[in-house]
Amino acid sequence: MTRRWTWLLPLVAVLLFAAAAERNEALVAMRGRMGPGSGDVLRNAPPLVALTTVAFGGLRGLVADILWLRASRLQEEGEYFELVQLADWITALEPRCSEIWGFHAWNMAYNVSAMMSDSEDRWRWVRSGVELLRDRGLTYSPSDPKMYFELSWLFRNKIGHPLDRSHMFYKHRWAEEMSVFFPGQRADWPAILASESLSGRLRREYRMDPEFMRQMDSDYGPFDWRLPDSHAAYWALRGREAAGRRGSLACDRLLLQALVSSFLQGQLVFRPEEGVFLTTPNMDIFPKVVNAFEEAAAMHGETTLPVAFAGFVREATLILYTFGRREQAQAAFNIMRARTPGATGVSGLEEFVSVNIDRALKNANRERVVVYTEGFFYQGFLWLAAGDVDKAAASDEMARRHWDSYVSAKPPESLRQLALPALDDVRRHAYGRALIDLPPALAQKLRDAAGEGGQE
Amino acid sequence: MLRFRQFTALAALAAGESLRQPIFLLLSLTCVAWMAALPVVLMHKFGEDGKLVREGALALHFVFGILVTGHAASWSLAREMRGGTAAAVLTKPVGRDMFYLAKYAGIVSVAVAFSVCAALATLLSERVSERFVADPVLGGYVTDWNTARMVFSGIIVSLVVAGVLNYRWRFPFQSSGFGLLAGMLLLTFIVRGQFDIHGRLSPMLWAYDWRIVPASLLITLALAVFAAIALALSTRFPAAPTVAACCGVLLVGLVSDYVFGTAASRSFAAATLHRVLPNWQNFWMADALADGGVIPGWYLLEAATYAGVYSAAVLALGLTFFRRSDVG
Amino acid sequence: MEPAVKTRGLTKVFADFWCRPRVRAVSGLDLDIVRGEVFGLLGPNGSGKSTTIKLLLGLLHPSAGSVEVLSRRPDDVATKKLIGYLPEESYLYRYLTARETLDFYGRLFDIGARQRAERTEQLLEMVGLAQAADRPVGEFSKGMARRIGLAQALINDPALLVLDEPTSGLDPIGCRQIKDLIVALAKRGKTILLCSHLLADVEDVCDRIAILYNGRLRAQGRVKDLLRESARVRITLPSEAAGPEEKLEEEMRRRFGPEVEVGHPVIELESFFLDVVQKAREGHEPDSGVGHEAGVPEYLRETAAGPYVPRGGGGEC
Amino acid sequence: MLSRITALAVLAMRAAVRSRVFVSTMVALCVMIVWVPLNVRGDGTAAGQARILIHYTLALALVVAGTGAVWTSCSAVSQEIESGEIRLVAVKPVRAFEVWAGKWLGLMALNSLLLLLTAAVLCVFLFFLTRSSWGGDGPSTVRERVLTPRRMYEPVSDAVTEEAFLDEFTRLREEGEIQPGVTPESVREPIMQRIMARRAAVGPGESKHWTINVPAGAMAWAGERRKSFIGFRVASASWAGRVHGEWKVSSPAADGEWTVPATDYADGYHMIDLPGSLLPDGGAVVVTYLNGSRDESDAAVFSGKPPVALLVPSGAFAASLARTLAGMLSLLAVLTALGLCAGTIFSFPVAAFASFSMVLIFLLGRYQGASSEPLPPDVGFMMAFAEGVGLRMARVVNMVGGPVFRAVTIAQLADGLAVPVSRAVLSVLFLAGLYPTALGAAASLILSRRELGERGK
Repeated sequence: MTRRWTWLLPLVAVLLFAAAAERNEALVAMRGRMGPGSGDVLRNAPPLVALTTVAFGGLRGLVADILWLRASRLQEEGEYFELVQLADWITALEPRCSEIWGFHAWNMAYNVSAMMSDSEDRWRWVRSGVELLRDRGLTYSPSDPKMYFELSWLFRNKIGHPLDRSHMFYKHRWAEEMSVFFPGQRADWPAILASESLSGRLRREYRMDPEFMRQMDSDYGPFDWRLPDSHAAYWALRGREAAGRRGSLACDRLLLQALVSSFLQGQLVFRPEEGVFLTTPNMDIFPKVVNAFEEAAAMHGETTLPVAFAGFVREATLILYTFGRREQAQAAFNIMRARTPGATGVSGLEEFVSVNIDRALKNANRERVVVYTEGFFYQGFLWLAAGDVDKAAASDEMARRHWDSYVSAKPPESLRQLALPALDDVRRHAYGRALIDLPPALAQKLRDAAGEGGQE
Repeated sequence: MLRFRQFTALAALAAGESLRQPIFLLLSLTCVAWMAALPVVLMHKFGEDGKLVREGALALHFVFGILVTGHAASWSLAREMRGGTAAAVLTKPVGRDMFYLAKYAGIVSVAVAFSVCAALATLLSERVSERFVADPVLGGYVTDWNTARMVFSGIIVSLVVAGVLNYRWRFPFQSSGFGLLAGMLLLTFIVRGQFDIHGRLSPMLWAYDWRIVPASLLITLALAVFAAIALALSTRFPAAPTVAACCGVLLVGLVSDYVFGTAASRSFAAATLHRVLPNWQNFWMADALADGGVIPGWYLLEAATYAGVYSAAVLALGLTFFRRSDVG
Repeated sequence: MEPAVKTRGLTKVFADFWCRPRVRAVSGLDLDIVRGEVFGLLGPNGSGKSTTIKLLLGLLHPSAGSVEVLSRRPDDVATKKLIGYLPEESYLYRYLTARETLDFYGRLFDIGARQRAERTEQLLEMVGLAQAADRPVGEFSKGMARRIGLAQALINDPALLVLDEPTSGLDPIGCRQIKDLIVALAKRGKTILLCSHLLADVEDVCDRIAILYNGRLRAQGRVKDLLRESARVRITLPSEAAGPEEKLEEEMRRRFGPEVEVGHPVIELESFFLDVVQKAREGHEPDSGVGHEAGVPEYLRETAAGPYVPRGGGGEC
Repeated sequence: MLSRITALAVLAMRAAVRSRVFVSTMVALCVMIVWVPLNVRGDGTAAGQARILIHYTLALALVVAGTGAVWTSCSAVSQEIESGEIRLVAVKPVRAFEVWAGKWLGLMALNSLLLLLTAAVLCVFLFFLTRSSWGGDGPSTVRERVLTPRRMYEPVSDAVTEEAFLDEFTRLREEGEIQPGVTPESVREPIMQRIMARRAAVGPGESKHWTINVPAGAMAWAGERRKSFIGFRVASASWAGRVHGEWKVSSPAADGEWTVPATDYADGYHMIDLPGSLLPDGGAVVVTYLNGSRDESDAAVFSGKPPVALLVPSGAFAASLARTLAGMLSLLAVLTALGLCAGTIFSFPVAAFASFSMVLIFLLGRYQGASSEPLPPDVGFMMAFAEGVGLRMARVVNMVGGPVFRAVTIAQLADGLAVPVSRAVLSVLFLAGLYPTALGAAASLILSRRELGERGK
């Protein structure tokens, strides 16, 4: 050990450290190049995730298991106060497990939100569930159709369905948010795509691809993007895309449900300042829904899809007929016949409608009640325009009777929750629709007969 | 030549000392048994079969490897420096550099021995893990119970035989136990390599997930780097603070990419730290195996270079400390 | 007189993990230490001295035979109240200061607070550590640690004091103090068991000694008796009284024959000790501790000049 | 003897403090009990946050202090044996159990200190939570629901009689749901579940009543400010997840009747306030539920255990907290005793390893007990045998370890349930008394038999 060596050694150390630093940079870059879904996930992960996945070691699976057990037990007991944190940890331990993300989001949107008395608080938790899946879960498993399915489910069932007592609040808030991008019933894609701020916000804040949405509008739409069903359809479609050639039956089911729902109530009359939130049928998408059903049936082969399809066409026949769209109703009837020969047991469209409409009305749920009521009002206005006052009155009477019988069967507290639109609003919308649909001359006749605003 | 002999003698001594520690056998046994138990114990596999077992086993390899090397490094050097053993050796014509480097070589060989065991156990336990097989003859979920049985019996047999060897021929229990454990794992590995996972004989099939091998190799490299750090720290601190400091280095190195890597472009300090701290993420590639991924050979080569250069740097630093530290 | 320590057929065999005998450290030891005497336990390394002491203290359990210390079993708590022990090495709590150390051990004897404080100060004064009383023991040098070790052994004013290599690690002044202390305590009627291979110390202070080799007792008795050669008589005269040595020798030869030698007395215990050991070796028994020494190895003889020094001998003072 | 034990206890404390483990435990604890509860995401309600605060702070303290306790206790004896310090103590007039008790008491004093610190921090947090302006229900709910401990009185159990079971079995067999040749024993479990499920459901327009016996003196703490509750867990059989119902509470003894008007209940746990004057101080209370829904599918299912309970204020929160702390301390007492015992037998690393493994085994025993899943049938004899041995071992482990974990009443405290004195006394006697005594006796015996003469042995 000479004197010279003594000072040389630290120098060597420094040089070696510099070399190691250079190698480190190269390795980090290499890992980056190895693509997402590998080391990249942990590279972007917050320290907690990085630490738990590596430092927790072999305990990781076990700890996740134990936390999962605790979470399941708490959920069974209906105790949700701790679930958010538990699920947070489980997702940190198993960030790429879609089951956990789904469970976590479900808890936020369904269980925790239900504990809040205030609608605003409830909406915050529903949104948190959506954001969790969309903003965090999808980062870890961008290619897992299950994640898209869960997201789509929340839009379709939590926000879209009338089960939650604050569901109208959710729908209002979502429509308000979306009105920034889509002020009317139809999206102005050229304008949105041209505006960097709008399309950028969609991409950044909502993780939605405007180009994809536009394509979707032309393939399956047009959609009213202020409605949750459109978003349910969007995420289901993204899930199908992520599934690739394997396809995803679950996503397709949701897509079809969302499309059916869009057919039933896919157009929104939204005047927040007056508190008007009226959904009405979007009958233009009928052929596209049929196509979607056929596409899905071709992909998945023998499933329960044909049953759902039959149900849809059956219902579409009735609704289209109620709204006076004879040709489309006939087309739907023909499809139904071709699909299930002999099942209808009737000679033609007229007979089918007359046999089935009563049963349909009797079993109608909230959304169908609104649809049929509007349909009968619409029919009435058409008769009015044609000058047949008796038939017009009968249709009007039919609409009101049907509405009343539905309303009177419900206990008041569940009516509150259903938040049915005002009957007048429904009638007014039917009037507006009739004015648009009728040729100018007949429209004028209707105006004369009914007076402005549909008042007789 | 003399220097080489001295070096090997010292390194063998350091390795032998560590191998004879009861805690070494305990840690190895627990690690292997835990790995073997992973596919049996875990219930919620959250969708992906084998992945959880694979990652769990690799993480066990890492964590127990750190315990083994950390214990070996801190206890051997720190204790010998205070207990006077180091002084006794250094008064012989042995340079401090030689002594230090030989200690490192000894500890690394212990880490390698441990890693061989751990890698074999990882391969076997991944094989045991339940998986869905769409086979025309045997469909459905298949668990390779025969392999599980062989691994568990291997653990018990190695302990019993080590006991007999110790009783009859006074072989040291700990090191012979470890040797037998490794042997039994190797035997299981070779025998089970001749069967498919349904237990049907098919010679030279070697139905193992070979992608695990490079991942295990990377962890072994990480252990080598860790040994250098622990050794450098133990030139300055007694055993307990060394362990604490090692934990610190481990944690900081794990989050280095996230904390310092992301801030590297904005802050010079962060960039420097990101470069200088050992980046364990470079050696943790279990995630790369998800979805059928593989760790390419060139990555392994690059990582080995990094581990070599980094270890050398830490060793040079540690040697600087060791030259100036008081011994005895 | 009632013995302070009495062993009969005391045997200690160390066993391995499987309980098979590994080493026979002490075999068939019969030892009697009378109250009030200073007793020296001698023997080469590995002869079983320390094991014997640990057996007497109850730190080890005998494999066969019996031990009585102050007429009780050694692991009886009442026995321990009367014993003070200075171990071979410092087994003190490193983080306690010297004063805290003494206080702590005092508490273990249930000594009252005031008396404890008094004794602590006096002992610190005695071992010369009053200046360092508030420093942690872990920082002490070996000699200082020995001193505080001695102090703790005396905290309970023991009736039996066991000193294992008391002077090792001490400077010449310390050695002298220890010897003075032993003499002083002996005068107060304490029994002292001393274990050392510094024969000069032993010869200076011990009333009786026992020599162990290979776990067996080889010689036991009063120092004077053991060293007296009954066949020969030694006369010690002051130099000035005898006049010139040559003249005296001439005078004596004239009277008693040519075998008379005149000279200064030599340290005779050493040759006695070596003699005992040599005799034991000639018995060719299997050895447990230090093996048969073959003298200085050949390669060392060429360069090493000077008298033969057995490995057991030679110490710090 | 006391003086000797005290001296050894003080020494053990010094050693623990000096070894830095205690200091690091303290620091870790301080950081965690402040940081974690503040960063745990609750359900957004103040009451939920308070429950999380209590639960996590105490549980974390238990984990950190428990780890520290095992670590320090393992090193307490083993390191002294290794370094020889124990020899100087062993030759003093000290019995082995005094050495053991001294160490145990010293470490327990430190454990108590840690727990007291935790409790202080928790109280500060809770104080701020009851003062803060939290959104929604706010601080009053925290005080009402969480910080007023309540005793839970369960309804008189309506266990399924053998007769009912056989009736059901016969009926199912007659209906052809059960194949002939199947014995009642082999289908006992599913049939019992069926009967229980049927009993738990209350159909639309139906009503169900439960009788709850309230012991004398139970109402001592109830008053205007401290209300009693009826707690129930309800689930709707329908998709809507809501049921509509009316509650009636009557007490024949107090001759009172009181009705809650019909309300909507979402799936989950609910509490209804009861006026304090209504309940008798000793006697029966009859609670009736009437399902007022008109929808046929809206059956209300009371599947909680218990389905309905009377929650009566009992004692102050501080008292419950103190009892919980006593239970935690008892657990730490066992852990410390375990570590000391292991340290008496093994060297430090092995002792630490052994103790932590023991703790892990006990925890896994619970986990395995909570989720035992039958092995697939094709595993063969060896595995089945191993499973059998494993199950038996798990049973033993649960028998020994069960009481240890049952002493921990953190969850009850967080749920706003009173921790009874009897339970605290029992856990202190049983855990802090029996287990350490047994372990201490074993360790003392080993220590007194162990040869301390040889270094590092």
